[in-house]
Amino acid sequence: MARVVVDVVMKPEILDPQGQAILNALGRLGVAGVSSVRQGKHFELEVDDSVDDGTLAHVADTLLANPVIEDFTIRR
Amino acid sequence: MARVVVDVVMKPEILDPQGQAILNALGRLGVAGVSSVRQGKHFELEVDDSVDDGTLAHVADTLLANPVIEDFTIRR
Amino acid sequence: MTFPGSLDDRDALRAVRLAGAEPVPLWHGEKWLSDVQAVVLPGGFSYGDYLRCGAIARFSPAMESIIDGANKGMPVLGICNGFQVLCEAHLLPGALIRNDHRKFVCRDQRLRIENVDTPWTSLYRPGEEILIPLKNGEGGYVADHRTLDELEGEGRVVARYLGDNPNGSYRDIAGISNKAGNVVGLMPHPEHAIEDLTGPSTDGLTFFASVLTSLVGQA
Amino acid sequence: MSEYVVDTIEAAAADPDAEQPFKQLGLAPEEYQRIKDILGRRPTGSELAMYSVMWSEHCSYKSSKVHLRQFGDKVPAAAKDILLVGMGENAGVVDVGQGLAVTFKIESHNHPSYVEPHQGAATGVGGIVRDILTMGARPVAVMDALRFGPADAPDTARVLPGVVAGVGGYGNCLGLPNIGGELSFDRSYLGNPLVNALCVGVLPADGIKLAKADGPGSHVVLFGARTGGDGIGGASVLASASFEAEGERKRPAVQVGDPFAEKVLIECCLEIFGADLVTGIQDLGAAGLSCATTELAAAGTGGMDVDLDRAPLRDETLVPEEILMSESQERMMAVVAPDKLEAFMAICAKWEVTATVIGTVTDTGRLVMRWHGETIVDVPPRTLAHEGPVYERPIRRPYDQDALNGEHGNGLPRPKNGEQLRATALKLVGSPNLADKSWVTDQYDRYVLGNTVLAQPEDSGMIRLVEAADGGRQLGIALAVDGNGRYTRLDPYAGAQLALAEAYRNVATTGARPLAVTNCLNFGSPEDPAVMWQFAEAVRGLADGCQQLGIPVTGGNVSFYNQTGTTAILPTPVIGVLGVIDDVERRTSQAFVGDGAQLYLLGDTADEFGGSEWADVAHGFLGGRPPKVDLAREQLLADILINASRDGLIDAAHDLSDGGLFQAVAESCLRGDAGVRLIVPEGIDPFVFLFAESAGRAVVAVPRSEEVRFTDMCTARGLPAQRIGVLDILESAIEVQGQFRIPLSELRVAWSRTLPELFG
Ligand SMILES: Nc1ncnc2c1ncn2[C@@H]1O[C@H](COP(=O)(O)OP(=O)(O)O)[C@@H](O)[C@H]1O
Ligand SMILES: [Mg+2]
Repeated sequence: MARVVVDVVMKPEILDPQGQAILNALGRLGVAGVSSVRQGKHFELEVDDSVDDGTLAHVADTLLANPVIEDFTIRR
Repeated sequence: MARVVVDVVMKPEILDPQGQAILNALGRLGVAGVSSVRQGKHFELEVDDSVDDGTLAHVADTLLANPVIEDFTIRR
Repeated sequence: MTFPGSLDDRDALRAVRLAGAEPVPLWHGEKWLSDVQAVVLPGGFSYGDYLRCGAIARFSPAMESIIDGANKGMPVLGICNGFQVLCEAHLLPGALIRNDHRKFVCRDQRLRIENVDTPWTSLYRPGEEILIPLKNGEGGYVADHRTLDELEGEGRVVARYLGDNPNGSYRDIAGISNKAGNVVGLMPHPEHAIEDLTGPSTDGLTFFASVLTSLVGQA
Repeated sequence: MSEYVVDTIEAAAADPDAEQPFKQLGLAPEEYQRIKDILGRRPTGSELAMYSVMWSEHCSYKSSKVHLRQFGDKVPAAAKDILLVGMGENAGVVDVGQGLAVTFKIESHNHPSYVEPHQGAATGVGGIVRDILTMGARPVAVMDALRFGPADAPDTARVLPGVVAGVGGYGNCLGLPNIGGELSFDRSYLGNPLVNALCVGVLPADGIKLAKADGPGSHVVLFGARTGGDGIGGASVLASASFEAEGERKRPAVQVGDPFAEKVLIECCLEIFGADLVTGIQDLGAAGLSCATTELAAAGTGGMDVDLDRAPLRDETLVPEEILMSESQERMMAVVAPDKLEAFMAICAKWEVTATVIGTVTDTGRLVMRWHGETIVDVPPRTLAHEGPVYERPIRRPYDQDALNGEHGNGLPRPKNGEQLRATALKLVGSPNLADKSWVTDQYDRYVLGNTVLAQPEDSGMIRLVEAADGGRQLGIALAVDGNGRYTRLDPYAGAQLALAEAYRNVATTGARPLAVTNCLNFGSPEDPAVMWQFAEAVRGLADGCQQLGIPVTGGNVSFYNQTGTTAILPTPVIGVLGVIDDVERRTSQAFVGDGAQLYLLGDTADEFGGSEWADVAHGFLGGRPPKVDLAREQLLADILINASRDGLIDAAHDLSDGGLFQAVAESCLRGDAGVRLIVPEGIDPFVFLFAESAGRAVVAVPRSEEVRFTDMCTARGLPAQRIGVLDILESAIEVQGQFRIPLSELRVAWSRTLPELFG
């Protein structure tokens, strides 16, 4: 049994309204020095050792991320 | 300039309907061996070196996460 | 077609009925076999819109039949959540993301119908302006520039928002079609503009009347 | 670290004097003693948990019960025929004809919404929708009455957007149109916002479901979401009493709603009801399993055996005390006859709803629960569900009440000329309480289900119940919710009646006949005699008012302890009125349309500014007396409005309330995008004419062709109707002759920019 983390982020060319809103809020809060914020998704899966990397990639590629607009990384 | 990653996850005792829905979907897709899924948020910030850890923690605690229901981790 | 969490399914049935066709309720769990001639994927929050809108519904058994039918030319209309499902299923290009103002928005929206060559829009006049409800939280249409150029170049933008862009959709896109034109996705809700009593207009009925006419014409 | 040891009946007998944390659980020493007397021994930990939640203020209504009885005692004779289910069940049910019944109720979720606005409000909507579903009804619409601190307070910027997103997020995801509500601001709600949610549902008149466990041998089925450690703040003392220093046992501070789970639960239940598969059903809300099991058992054959360890858990570390107190959302409990269980389970499987048989109905008169074979609960269920403590709390008129009423504010400077009146008009329409609410309501789906005939900003929300083709009559219902904390502070008896009158008037204005009432009573601490006086007066006012108007109270909810420190909120009864309309095609909108239509002001206008918007906005002043209540006049006005609607005598109607005539005319003009020319009638001060808040009034637009018929009707019935102007589509302005003129474009900006500027 292991914990697998999948992080999904919008492709850089797609506008990220949520990240943009956070960036604006930082300005209002008076926090200086942050030049960009992107918001993505973070998944934590409890996975049996029998599940191989191929299966995980498949899950990330078809379900957890939408490859049309998103990229993902898997950490095992 | 450095990339800082903040991951925000629901506290373990709080219901995570999205994670649950994904887990059920995995079952229907015939993916075996995943026993739990939790969905959180993933932030990537471009941060000036002048921004210290205290500031980052403050940002995470007040803006990126809702500390009533979520925990966060910061990776610099 | 009803997925768990579909909401405007009854309204789609009503719209089909008022257009004079016979509505048939379909259930996501069944690879549908009945001989329907066109399908509406309704609005709503299938699977709660969890993960991404439409991301889970697109794996429903019935979607296999839909994809199959769509590839063979059957008219398919995805409204709102249905549009999201069609994008997730790659029957339509691009994706729909959270509104740029990050709030759900429900309002009466003016649109321009730009493509009247689809079975769903054939009875509109080219460039006709209509008023129908819009209600969504994740209605921002996005795609890469190449795709957008292609959509515009091939005349596949079915409808565009007029006035303020309500959700940040690229190039004010409200609806698109596939290459063949039989599959159409639309963010606003024509099925809620079919009666004076309940809608802002009856402009939406033409979508359903169009498809009926197209099908009758074929037969 | 000591192991948790489950407390059993045997253990309770063996160790009768064990100390128990009843105080931490909120039980008074006398209450604890009464439990011992009932059981003839000390309660087990599980029993103590159950009594503590069932005898809490929230579940037992121990401070309010003696007052609420009036609603039942004063049910108007005429209303008895339509009242299919009265107070006491999950929600009241009224007969609306054509074989249909309607159930509706309003409930508060104030405290959770302050802690976590989004989830607090969301679960508030979820809870009230389950109440309606439980009656056997399909929920068809929701409404929300919201109150916050000052609009420009920093904490309001935290709470309001979250609450609105929560109400919208949950309701939209359930596919329930939001057809109206309230939004207002006052300093007293800063540390204690009010989030009251209403749901209305429709069912066949012979399809009512009740919360009773009938028929020994029937199965008790728990279905829906799994049970987690939600909302069990209190129970943790029970668990920790034996857990000592274990730090691992984290329990959620707030509950997260799962609207998708609720949506499938609704569809699943409706399919089950349609197939007639349950004998009784109960939703799990406050007090969760404790409440559901005891109420079902108490109302039915009388007994129930439950194997608590069969309840599906989200968190396996939960102990029985916690399972019994858990308030996890999206759960239901059904009583199912043995021969129907298979069909029941099949429908649950279709909707992927987890369903588990956890017990059986018995005729022993005892509710018995086991945990891994050991008996942990053995109680007479009625003693929890119906025979809780009842208090006659001390009542005292607030010491400052006379002073408050005496400071009538007649000396406050008033606008004196056209220019000053114009400035006042613009300032009022843009004040947060009167400004355009679309920033809020645009986040709510009002179209879904395709039966919304009227929604915000109309005076009432209206839903079509029966679709008819080709001009057939389409039966519908209308609903409005209203409350006014300032009026109620000045005079709680009158304030409650004014809220009732306003909701009643709002329903009639759209053409529907008022039929029944629900209410949510938001007050401070019942232990404060001054608050208790406000409460008692408000209840008496409401009960008397309903009796006089001939419409029964069918249900509601009491929310006490709304205070910041020891300072209570303004006493805020929120009243919902349900009306019925034979044909929704005949409805009346507030939008001014129809060029040349004559404007009539119905009712009497007096120099009444106590508790008014003007006094608040212009002077921050609260004092004097609220507007006079005349319920006979309200009835007459309602009659005229309903008849005029039905007979097509009017093009538009809008009731007058906060902000007075100018506000109503402004809203109707902006809605219809039409200008008007107003004439201040002889003998009335223009300021009073434009801004007084006298009750029992409405403004109507009468087409010239119907003018004689309409005025004849008013004259014959004795309702004052004064011609005050004319609709002028080309003008695109409100012109008050001899005083001022405001172009609609300027008015629209002043009215609509306030909330977006505040909340983004
Ligand atoms: N929180 C809310 N949710 C839904 N509708 C609302 C809300 N607040 C106000 N509204 C709607 O906005 C309109 C104006 O509200 P209000 O001025 O309080 O009406 P009235 O004075 O007729 O009671 C009404 O249609 C009301 O239902
Ligand atoms: Mg009104």
